[in-house]
Amino acid sequence: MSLKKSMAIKTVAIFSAFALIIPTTNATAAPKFKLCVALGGIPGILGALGTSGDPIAKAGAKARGWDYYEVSNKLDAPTAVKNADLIVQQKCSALIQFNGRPEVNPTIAKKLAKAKIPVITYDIAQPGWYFLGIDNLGAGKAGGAALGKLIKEKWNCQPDLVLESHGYGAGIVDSMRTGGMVDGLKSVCPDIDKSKFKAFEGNGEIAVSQPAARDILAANPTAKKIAVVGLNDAGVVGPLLAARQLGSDYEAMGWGQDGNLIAGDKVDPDLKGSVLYFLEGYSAYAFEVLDAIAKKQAPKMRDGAVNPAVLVKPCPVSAAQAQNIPIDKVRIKKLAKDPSKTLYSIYCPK
Amino acid sequence: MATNPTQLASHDHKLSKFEMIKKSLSGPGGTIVIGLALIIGTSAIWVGKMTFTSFNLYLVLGYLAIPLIIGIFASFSLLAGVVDLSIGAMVALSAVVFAYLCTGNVNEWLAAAITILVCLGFGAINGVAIVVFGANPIAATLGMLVGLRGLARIISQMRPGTGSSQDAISLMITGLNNFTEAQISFMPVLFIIALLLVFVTQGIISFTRGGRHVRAVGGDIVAARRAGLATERIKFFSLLASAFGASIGGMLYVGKLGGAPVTLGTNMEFTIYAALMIGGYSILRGGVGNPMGGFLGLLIIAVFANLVDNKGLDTRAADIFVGFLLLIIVFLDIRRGGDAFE
Amino acid sequence: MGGITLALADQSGANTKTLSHPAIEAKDISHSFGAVKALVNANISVSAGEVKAIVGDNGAGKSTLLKILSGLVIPDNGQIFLDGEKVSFTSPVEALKSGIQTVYQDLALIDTMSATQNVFVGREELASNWFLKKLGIVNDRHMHQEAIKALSDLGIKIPSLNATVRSMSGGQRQCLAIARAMLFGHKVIILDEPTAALGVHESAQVLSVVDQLRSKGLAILIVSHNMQHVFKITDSITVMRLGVSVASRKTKDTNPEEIVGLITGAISG
Amino acid sequence: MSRLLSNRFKVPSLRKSADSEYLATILVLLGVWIFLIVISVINRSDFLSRATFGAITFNMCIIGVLAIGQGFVVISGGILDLSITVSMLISSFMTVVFYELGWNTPALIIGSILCAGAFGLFNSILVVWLKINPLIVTLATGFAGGGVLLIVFDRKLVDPKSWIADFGTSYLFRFPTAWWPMALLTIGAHFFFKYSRFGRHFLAVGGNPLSAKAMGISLKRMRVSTFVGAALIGGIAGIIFAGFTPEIRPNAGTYYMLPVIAAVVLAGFSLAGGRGSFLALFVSVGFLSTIPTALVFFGLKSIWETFIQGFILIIAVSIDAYRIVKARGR
Repeated sequence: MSLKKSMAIKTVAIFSAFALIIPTTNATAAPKFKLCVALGGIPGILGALGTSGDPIAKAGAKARGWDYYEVSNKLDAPTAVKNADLIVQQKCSALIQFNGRPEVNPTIAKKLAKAKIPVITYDIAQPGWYFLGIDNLGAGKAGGAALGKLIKEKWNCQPDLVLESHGYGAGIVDSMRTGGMVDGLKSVCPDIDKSKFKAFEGNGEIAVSQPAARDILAANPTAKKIAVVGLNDAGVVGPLLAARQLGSDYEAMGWGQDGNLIAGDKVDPDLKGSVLYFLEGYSAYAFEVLDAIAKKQAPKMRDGAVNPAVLVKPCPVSAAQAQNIPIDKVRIKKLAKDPSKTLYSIYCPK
Repeated sequence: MATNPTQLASHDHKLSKFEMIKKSLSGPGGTIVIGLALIIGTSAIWVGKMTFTSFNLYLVLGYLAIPLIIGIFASFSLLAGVVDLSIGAMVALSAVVFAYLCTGNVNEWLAAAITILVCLGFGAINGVAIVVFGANPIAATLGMLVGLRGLARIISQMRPGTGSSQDAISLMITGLNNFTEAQISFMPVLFIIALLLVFVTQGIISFTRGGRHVRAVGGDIVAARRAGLATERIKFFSLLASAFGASIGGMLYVGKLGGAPVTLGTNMEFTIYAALMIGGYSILRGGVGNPMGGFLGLLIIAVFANLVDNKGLDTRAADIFVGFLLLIIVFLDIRRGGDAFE
Repeated sequence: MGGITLALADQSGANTKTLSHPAIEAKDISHSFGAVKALVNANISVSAGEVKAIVGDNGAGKSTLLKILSGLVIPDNGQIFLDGEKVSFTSPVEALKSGIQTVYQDLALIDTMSATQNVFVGREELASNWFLKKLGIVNDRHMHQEAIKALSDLGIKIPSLNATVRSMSGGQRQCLAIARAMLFGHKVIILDEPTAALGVHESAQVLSVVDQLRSKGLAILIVSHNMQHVFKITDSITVMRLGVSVASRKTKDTNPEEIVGLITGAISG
Repeated sequence: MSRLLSNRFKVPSLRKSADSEYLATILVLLGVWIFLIVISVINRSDFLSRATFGAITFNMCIIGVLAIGQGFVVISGGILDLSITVSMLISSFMTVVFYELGWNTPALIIGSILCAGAFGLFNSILVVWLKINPLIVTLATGFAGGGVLLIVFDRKLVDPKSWIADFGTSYLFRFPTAWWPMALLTIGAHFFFKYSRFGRHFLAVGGNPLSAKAMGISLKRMRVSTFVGAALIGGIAGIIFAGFTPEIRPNAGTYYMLPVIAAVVLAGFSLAGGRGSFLALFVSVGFLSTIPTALVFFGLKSIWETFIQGFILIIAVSIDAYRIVKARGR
């Protein structure tokens, strides 16, 4: 009894301690520009989309003498919404936002609009936020067309199966990228039968897309020429591996998105190419908008993927071309040394 | 021959104030309070004034409220000795069902009622498996976790409209959102409600017949049965309580987030139970722990996460903190004579 | 369930009222588990104010008889009388309600709860205020006093009634469990191996509590292997062998050698 | 090492009933599995193809090995190892690290598995010397371990030209090469627990630690062996995982934890310890691995997989518990 009672007393004491100190509100001097980043929280990806901090944004902010603050959305909706409040509390001057749970973006937008914090959103458009990223649909179509060319060359536009490795959690981005790839493929090979397309949940992860693809291949045992499209490289590599696992009589070709697994020397042999966005270097582009905001000459709101504030140029690369592009960690080091450039300008093969 | 009754009783009331404080500080509550003081102190020095602004309080407490509500209801099942691992998935199911109904133009109150009934129904399935058939609670509710995650996804993708399959339903219910964001002075309304719930639950556990019976069942089910308690019914109701808490939590999340992601509550069963264990509950045996302690357990994690957030430190530090704090608290409990493993 | 005071008052009158009948009597009880005959026409009776022991080898049917009396097992044949009235139990709760309380050697108390809470578990007394009563609020203070009174009545010393019972010694726990049985106006208390796990000092403590119970006019049935304790405390002894109650003796008219002989079958009853 | 058991542990009647109990579980699971296959074949005759066989056997590989590790913990009374996927990932990451360092194959395999074992040792130290319940220990180290892995490794890429990648796609005796570790471990575990003295000690400790201690078995030694052993088996799964997954991410473990526990529970392992059959576990893994493939043949989306698996699990544990209660009541 006494234990509980004194615990209650302690709790009350803590809160009254809080309450006593509350009146001491912040009286700030001339505010410094503060750049804030809400990381996406996707493991294994560098930059604002990943978990391990955004070195480019940090370096850029440092070079400009700005304050810098970052949190991670952890791919979790409640965390992403809480982070919006943190950003408000931090009195950020501008926010770079990547949120893998786009369904809560309207709520986040409401909070940030109230605090008048301009937002640059990566890849996922939200009304009122500067859109910075790839034209997902365009990138999808470009990748699909490139794969279509290969299919035309090798299989005379007659694949047995086209696997669409979706990541439904990404919402509209998935529809545009994966759907765009299908459109692009059809633009080259218009006569592929509708029944040949098999959509499934790959979650953008090898650990999910690989077993799922194996099961689909099993259910279509006569299909041996397999084309794979998907939300990202990992979602495409999984099914390619699945085909190799099921036997040497399979012929598989895939074309990825996001370039996460195409650079460097450890590339899946059946991944024929990918569309690089250099997403780890997005923040280099962001400074175009950020500098304007800092000078209080905020650019006109351009918040759609069709009407973007900064369009990241897609860089479709074949596997052969990608061999000369180093992996993301190396790229990021180089860019951090010279943030005036973009990765596209440094690495995209001409 | 007969001992003087007052002499016997005197033992209980002779504790001086100092001893009382010392005694209470030696429990898990004491460790947590000291820990809280350390973290808040660190934050005061390191983060500065921001630690104590009303906005920061809102940040800590406002986002603590929903897990606290879920946790308090789930604590009934811990207390009765049946761990319910399905709460996180139940939160997702509740959110998705509620959002699905609301987007289907069902009145919001009706939708809420249906959602609660659906969740209670699945809670009852847990109950039947565990109480009627005698299934292991960990195994049965794990099955429920897997099943409900799947069901939430199926329902979410059943929703017509967008054409393509979706893993989330976007839905802003203004009234509910305002309610979840409301504040009285510096205190979030939702947190005040959750705190009231803590006190009420504490009262139920400590001072009512029903609460005593739940503790008795968790403490030793055979002895409770021999004392004539309806042990099976009590276990069943504790599972319904945790399902009910999860269903309320899920709907509040829809209001707070303006959407119902099917991934909602992923790993929540582990984070909430870790917090409750830090606060003195046990997932291995019932009958121990109290809501105040559970609240402190959740609070210390929230306060630490807030420090990490405000300093913009690596957010993974919070996970590592939870892991180690759990070990430390349990170890200290064992040192004080708690349940050692073998 | 009535209040405690009422129940205690009942007890004081019990002595005079029920002298004509044994407090509990089991007649011709037979029970088999499949092909195994556990009990064959077993008989036993205990009067109010009497302490009776059931002794016998392992497998003699003691524990089955015990389970039948406490409602855990429904016998194939036979009758049970309480104060001369025929009763039949389909569950332990019914036996409990009729006034038979069994104290098992372990699993009698809930470790995580205090002594007072343990004494009153399942029969918590509610607050007198009608509103608090409706809420199911318990009257801890009164229960605490009742527990102190009952314990001191039986000469049981427990350092703190508010501490959880897990820190208590085996003897204290056993005494507490017996006190609980007494406190609720039970006519018959069955003790299953009350001293089996206890040391010398603690056993003496338990036996003295049993003595107190006898003086309060309760009927007590003890199952024990410990001849020394049996002879120290009981008034009469029933010997069981191979499911049959072979003999009953007044304790003062017999000796351990005879009882052991009866148990092993060296002496026929 | 696996010397035949001395007489003192033989309890003939008990052993017989235990064996028949496992046999019933195995037969029931086998029956359900065959039923699933039969209705799938009736539904679509081309279910029985080489590709289906490949899909199911590949589905089994990682879950199967992890389930053996988990089953090892459960049967030895360690309740559950909630950090077994961390063991797996440590080994996967180290496999890549050692490969990049140019280690030869045996050294790489042993090194990776030992690194996972070291993590198991850490778990067991917390269990044995701090006397913290293993469920809490592994919950905590699972939490913290995931965070640490993310900080230390972030992600690693496996060279597709390496033998590790070949291992993940190749076949041996008509089965996937990666399938054999599970098969061999199943047989090994079965004989280990059935015939070896050390295995019997695990069973004894799992069934009743106090009486095992009274028999002179060192609980500490057994607990350390349990968690190190489980982590070593997790380490084996890690090498397979590296063979399957060219990009190793620390969050990948989340996809395996629940199916693995589900397989162990479905196989009739008692979470109280001391009871379980590794042959049943093999069948259980096979059955659970067939469900997703069969679903696709029925034209159901893969999202139905978890839903169905979950409710099969609830029904299975209910029936199993009911059966035991009934058997005891008789």
